[in-house]
Amino acid sequence: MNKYLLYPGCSMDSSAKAYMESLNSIVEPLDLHLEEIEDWNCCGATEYLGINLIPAYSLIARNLALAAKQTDSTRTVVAPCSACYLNLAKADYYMQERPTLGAKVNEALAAGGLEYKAGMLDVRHLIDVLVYDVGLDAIRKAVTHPLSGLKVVPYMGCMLPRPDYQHRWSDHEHPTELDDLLRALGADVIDYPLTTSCCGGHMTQIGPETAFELIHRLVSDADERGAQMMVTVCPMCQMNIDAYQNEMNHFFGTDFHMPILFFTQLMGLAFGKEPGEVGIGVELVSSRNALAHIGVEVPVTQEPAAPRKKDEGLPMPRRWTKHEGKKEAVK
Amino acid sequence: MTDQFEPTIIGFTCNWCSYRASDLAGTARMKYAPNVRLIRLMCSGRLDPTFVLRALSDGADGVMITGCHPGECHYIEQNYKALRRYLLLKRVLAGMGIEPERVKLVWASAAEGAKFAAETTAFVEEVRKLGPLSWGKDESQDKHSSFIIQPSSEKEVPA
Amino acid sequence: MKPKFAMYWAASCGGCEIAVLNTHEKILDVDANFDVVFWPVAMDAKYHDVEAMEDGSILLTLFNGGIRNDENEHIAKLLRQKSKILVAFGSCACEGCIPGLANLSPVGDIVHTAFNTLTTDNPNEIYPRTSYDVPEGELHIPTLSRMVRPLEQVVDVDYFMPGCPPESHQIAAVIDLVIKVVKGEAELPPKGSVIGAGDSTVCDECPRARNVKFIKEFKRIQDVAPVDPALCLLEQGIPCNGPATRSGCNARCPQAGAQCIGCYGPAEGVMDYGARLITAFSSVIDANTPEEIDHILDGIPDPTGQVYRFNLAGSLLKANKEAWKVER
Amino acid sequence: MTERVGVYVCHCGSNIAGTVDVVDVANWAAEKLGRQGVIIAREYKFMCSSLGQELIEKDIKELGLTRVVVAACSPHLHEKTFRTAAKNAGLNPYLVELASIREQVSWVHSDKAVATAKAKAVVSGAVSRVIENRPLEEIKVPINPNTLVVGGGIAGIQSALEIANAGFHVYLVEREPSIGGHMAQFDKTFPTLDCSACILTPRMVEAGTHPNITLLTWSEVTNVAGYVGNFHVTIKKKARFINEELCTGCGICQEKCPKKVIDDVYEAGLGYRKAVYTPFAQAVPNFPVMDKENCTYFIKGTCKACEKFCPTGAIDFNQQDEMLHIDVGNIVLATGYDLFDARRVSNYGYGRLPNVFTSLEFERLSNAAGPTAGNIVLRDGKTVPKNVGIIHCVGSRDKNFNNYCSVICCMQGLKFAHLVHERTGATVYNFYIDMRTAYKAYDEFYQRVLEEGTLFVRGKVAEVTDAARNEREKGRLIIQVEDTLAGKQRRIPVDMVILSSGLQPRADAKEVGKLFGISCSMDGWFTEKHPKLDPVATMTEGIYIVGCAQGPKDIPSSVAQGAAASARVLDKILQKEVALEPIKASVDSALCSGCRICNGLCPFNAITFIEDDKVTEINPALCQGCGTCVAACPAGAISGTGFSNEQIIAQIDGLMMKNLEPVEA
Repeated sequence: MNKYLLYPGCSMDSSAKAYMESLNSIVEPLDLHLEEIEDWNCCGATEYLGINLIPAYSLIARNLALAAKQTDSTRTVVAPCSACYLNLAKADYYMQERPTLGAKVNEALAAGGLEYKAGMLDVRHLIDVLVYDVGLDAIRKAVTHPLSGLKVVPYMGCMLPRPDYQHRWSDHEHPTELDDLLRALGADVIDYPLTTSCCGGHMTQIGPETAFELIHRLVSDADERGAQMMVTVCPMCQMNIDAYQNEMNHFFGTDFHMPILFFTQLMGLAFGKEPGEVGIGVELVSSRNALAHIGVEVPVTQEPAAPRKKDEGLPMPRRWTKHEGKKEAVK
Repeated sequence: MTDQFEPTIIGFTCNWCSYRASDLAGTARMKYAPNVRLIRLMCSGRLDPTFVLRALSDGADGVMITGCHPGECHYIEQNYKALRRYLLLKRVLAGMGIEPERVKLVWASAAEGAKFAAETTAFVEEVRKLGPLSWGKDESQDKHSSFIIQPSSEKEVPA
Repeated sequence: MKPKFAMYWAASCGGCEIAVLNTHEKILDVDANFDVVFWPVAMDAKYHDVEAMEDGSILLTLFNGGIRNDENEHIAKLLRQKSKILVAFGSCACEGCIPGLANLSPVGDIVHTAFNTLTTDNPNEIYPRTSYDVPEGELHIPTLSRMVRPLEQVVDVDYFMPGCPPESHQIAAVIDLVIKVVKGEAELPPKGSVIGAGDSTVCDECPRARNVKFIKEFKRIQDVAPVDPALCLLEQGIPCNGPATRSGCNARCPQAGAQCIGCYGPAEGVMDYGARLITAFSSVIDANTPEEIDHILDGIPDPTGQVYRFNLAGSLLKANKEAWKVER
Repeated sequence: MTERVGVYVCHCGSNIAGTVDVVDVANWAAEKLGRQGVIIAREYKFMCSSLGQELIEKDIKELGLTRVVVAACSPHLHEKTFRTAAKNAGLNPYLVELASIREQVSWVHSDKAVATAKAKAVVSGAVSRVIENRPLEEIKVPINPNTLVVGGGIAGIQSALEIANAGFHVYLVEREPSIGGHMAQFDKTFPTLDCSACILTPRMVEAGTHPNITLLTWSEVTNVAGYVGNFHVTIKKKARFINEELCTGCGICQEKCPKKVIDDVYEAGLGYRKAVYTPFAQAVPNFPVMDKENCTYFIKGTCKACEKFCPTGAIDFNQQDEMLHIDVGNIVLATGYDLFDARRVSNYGYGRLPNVFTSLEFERLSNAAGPTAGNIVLRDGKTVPKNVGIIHCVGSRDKNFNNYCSVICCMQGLKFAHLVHERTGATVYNFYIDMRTAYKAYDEFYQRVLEEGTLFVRGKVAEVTDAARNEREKGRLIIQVEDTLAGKQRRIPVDMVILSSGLQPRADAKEVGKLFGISCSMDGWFTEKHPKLDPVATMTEGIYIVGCAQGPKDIPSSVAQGAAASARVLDKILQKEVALEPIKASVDSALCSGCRICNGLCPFNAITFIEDDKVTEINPALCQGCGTCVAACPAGAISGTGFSNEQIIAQIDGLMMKNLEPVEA
């Protein structure tokens, strides 16, 4: 039986709600049993480790300690979020490799009556479990509505395959797990050289121009290769490319409409779920046109906020042009 | 100097790697702790657990076993056999109340004079921390000794 | 006049005496050829009777049991003095045997365990004293020594006869030999020899088929189902002490389907029995990484007991480090 | 019998005497070790000098010494010296023991009192040990004059020819259909740009026709037994399905064969061959080989086109693999290398991006006899590249792959740069970490390529991608690199990328090593006996390693090493017999119980079980003296000369100064 402890992470509840919904939709067809770690807390995301090591590791390790306590027949913790996965794996690895760190973290955990012996748990990402435990054969068997005709680029993101403490991935620079999985769903997978390139991460907050540049590279190359959508495994990648695509378009004077979905959403569709069941429709760059290629009709669940009535509105600002964008950037 | 405890350690070296490493440490005049006295074997695979037991019963405070790195044995794979023996020997010694840290296996190639010197000094310090192995006086050499138990309670044996 | 014969048990279980009786009618040869002067199990005799004997007046003494207390030691020395031929008879006298496993603990702990554990009804924590005054005078009970010692560690021994107990057919053969020597028909082996046993190990006499061995897992015999009746037990992952244990028993245990536990002690010329078993078991492990090797070794739950079950007191280290220390 | 031991403490000038009170050590030994049998202890300025040696020789003769301990330097330095001295004085050389009080004492400690005390312990250990030493004699075995050379690349060919020319017989075994090796695939050789085939072919022909060489191609060694001077080798001669007696090598069968197969070996996957084929025109021998896996007849049961057209009736579909048994005295391994699989460096895109080529592919591409007749074109087979990037150190000097330098790649990259430049006029970029052009005329070649206008960028390439960021990059391969000299990141668009892939050990090197009883280093290359002073011999007597089997090297070095091994082999053959160190294990069959625990321990196959007697035996000629079985025997039935239990136990006791205590009654 495929039984795991689930560490959902904060985003699954908010920005990546679609990820969670779609994940819930595929557990049953794949006979996957995910038991949520009780009373889990934030992993500190990408920032905290850069600020103060011991509290940051303690924050992460608390989840591992809880998981270890809760573990019964399973030793595997599954994280669907790449940042969560990396943080959990990192803590597990460094607590073992640096005994002093391990001791200090455990000192902190002891304050809450917890303890974590590094190495006790296997920390794995959702796609790792799906590809290597559940297996592509089982996934293929569960497919009722193959995605043939849907041209996708698989986008793994940069956090998942590197650093690869436990040698889980086929290749650090160009992992093919997502390609293989999407192929198993019947999609037309386009080789995407930027599959592990950075989406900008939190640069969207602190240096948006850098982030726009990175998002532009990803989106334009996907578009260049004829992709109808991007598919990712990471909530942050999804958010950056989805939510900032419009701003990026403004910045570069481009007009990309490259939807990006979670791989679980496509799995749900392939398993015959309705778009609404797998969180489709909440993305900002609509996947409706792309999904129309495979005959999936995305109902208009949520009308976009009614625009101001044109006739009585204020004059529109001028469109941002590339030329101006550059000028702006120079300032 | 000081009154600190100076352990006596017997070291077993492989003729091809660690003994040459010790030669190299010598040629390079690297200074290290003088507590280890070396015995040259042709291979760490020659190490009979008896040698370790003998050294300990002779009063050595620790035993260092050195061999070629895994995969680099001059006899192809015999150092793996030394490793297997070493791991079981340590378990047996633990049952005899001997701290597992007193017997150490170190891999050192012929080129690793510096490693040999550093590992030797480090091991001496580890053993120094553990203190003397201090076997009691051997009764077999004092055939008239007899040990008396002091009754821990003055309560009398009931008649 | 018939030559004199004595037999004594020190720290032992009495199995050796039974083994002697198990020689059946051969025991009559002992009676026919010897004058039994001292054998506490079989006949009444007092220590002072022995003390009164002339030095060297006993031709043959079979001494079984290790030296656990001052009484054992006293009689060992006494019999040495009075005997021409002193034989360390059985595993206890040769190498400490099961009583020797007490050397894994300091003697104080042993007394404490005996008199003050849950299974002992001793609410007042009463401990024995070694001497006690009664109206009739002072009573003594023997004093425990720091550790169990084989006979050889206390007195000079002429011959060693291993086994727990020695096999009856081997005892019979030794009795025959001594009778022949008495009659001038045979020569004694050189002093210090092991008698009543072979020079090689149990495998020499074991009929089980054997191959080159590579083991991925050690298992206790009860966990192996079914045990192949014709194949080497070690090859089946059962830690059998046969490869390192002196031959002479006709591989009795392996023939009966159980692993050898090593009662005949080390083979000829071996300095430390445990070392031979350590190397025997580790040589068949089929793994190269410390983790995997350790995992395999986990299959031997009590390594010290496994390799020193009979031999601890006679081993190079003789006892646990703590047991060596003089009690405070 | 009590031994009469002499102890000689060397000052080694001030090397020892500066830190160790040598006089004190000698006096102490004479006084305290007297009971051990020390009857004389002397100190002397330089024991290894002829005067020092004479001192020992004189004492052996006049005082009747039966054992000698020299407290001086490491036995690796002067053991032989003092053993020879003892031998000259009539004492068995193995009754001499060295106590290393220089490398292990005076040079590594500074406190004089501590050093002197340790020196005493070391001497005490050596004295105890030497008493347990036993006289030993070297073992002599006759040498079979025949030699086996495994691998028919340039190193193996050279080695075979040298021995054959000296008048001794050689079996040259090659697993491919033809000899020639990697060198036969190259177009030009650096730095002289000689045509590879032009210089190699005559050697191949010579090897193929030499009366002293038995050439066994399409063959593999499957078993090796025996020892130096007396190896028994089994060779599998794979079925060619061609009768070599009848075949004239006319090539009609290849012409008529309807089955085209991608040639992964000779053409590095860039070209095609037939199911029946000779790998290349100059192949030696020139008989074709039938590729059973791809032959239509073997797959479908019909075709036999080759048989129909063969003018001499040489096609034989019923041929079987043949097992040959030969006896040889020495073996030379010239098994070569594999090219590093560039697909492992996924960020360079090989296997994904069509116009990324490996070095071996490029060799074929630039070869006049190659699939494009020497035209350097892109994978489409027609477009001539305008910009070419050559990436050095692919898979080498990289913690993720191989740590070592593959030696040839810099020069290879320069050669490629020259060829591209010469044939296409394209702009060529070389991306390198360090330019390594050691050896004769190599750096001059680098200068020449520089002058030709090839561009050099010093920096490790991060990735090769087709993800364009601007119009200039569209449709091209972009090399992303940190230019460490310019101090900036660069993106250089090119049409073709050539990966100067490193060399790595053969995939089956470990198994081959096991077969011949030699070891591999951590990187997987065969381990030489001594990295500096004996780079052609191995730890197994009579087995030599040459060419890239020992480590990456260029053609001149491979040829030199091939010849060097031959000199060693000839030396052995001419000695007619070989002396083996008498450090050997032996079984006391009376004590052996036949438990077979030692049977799996010997990597040299020296241990055999005699089923009839149920005892184990050790073949002294095969035994290398490691002592693992001695330590392993649970019955204590195996003993080892030179390092016996008695010697080592005595040395432990001596080092622990137990020998000073009163002897127990």
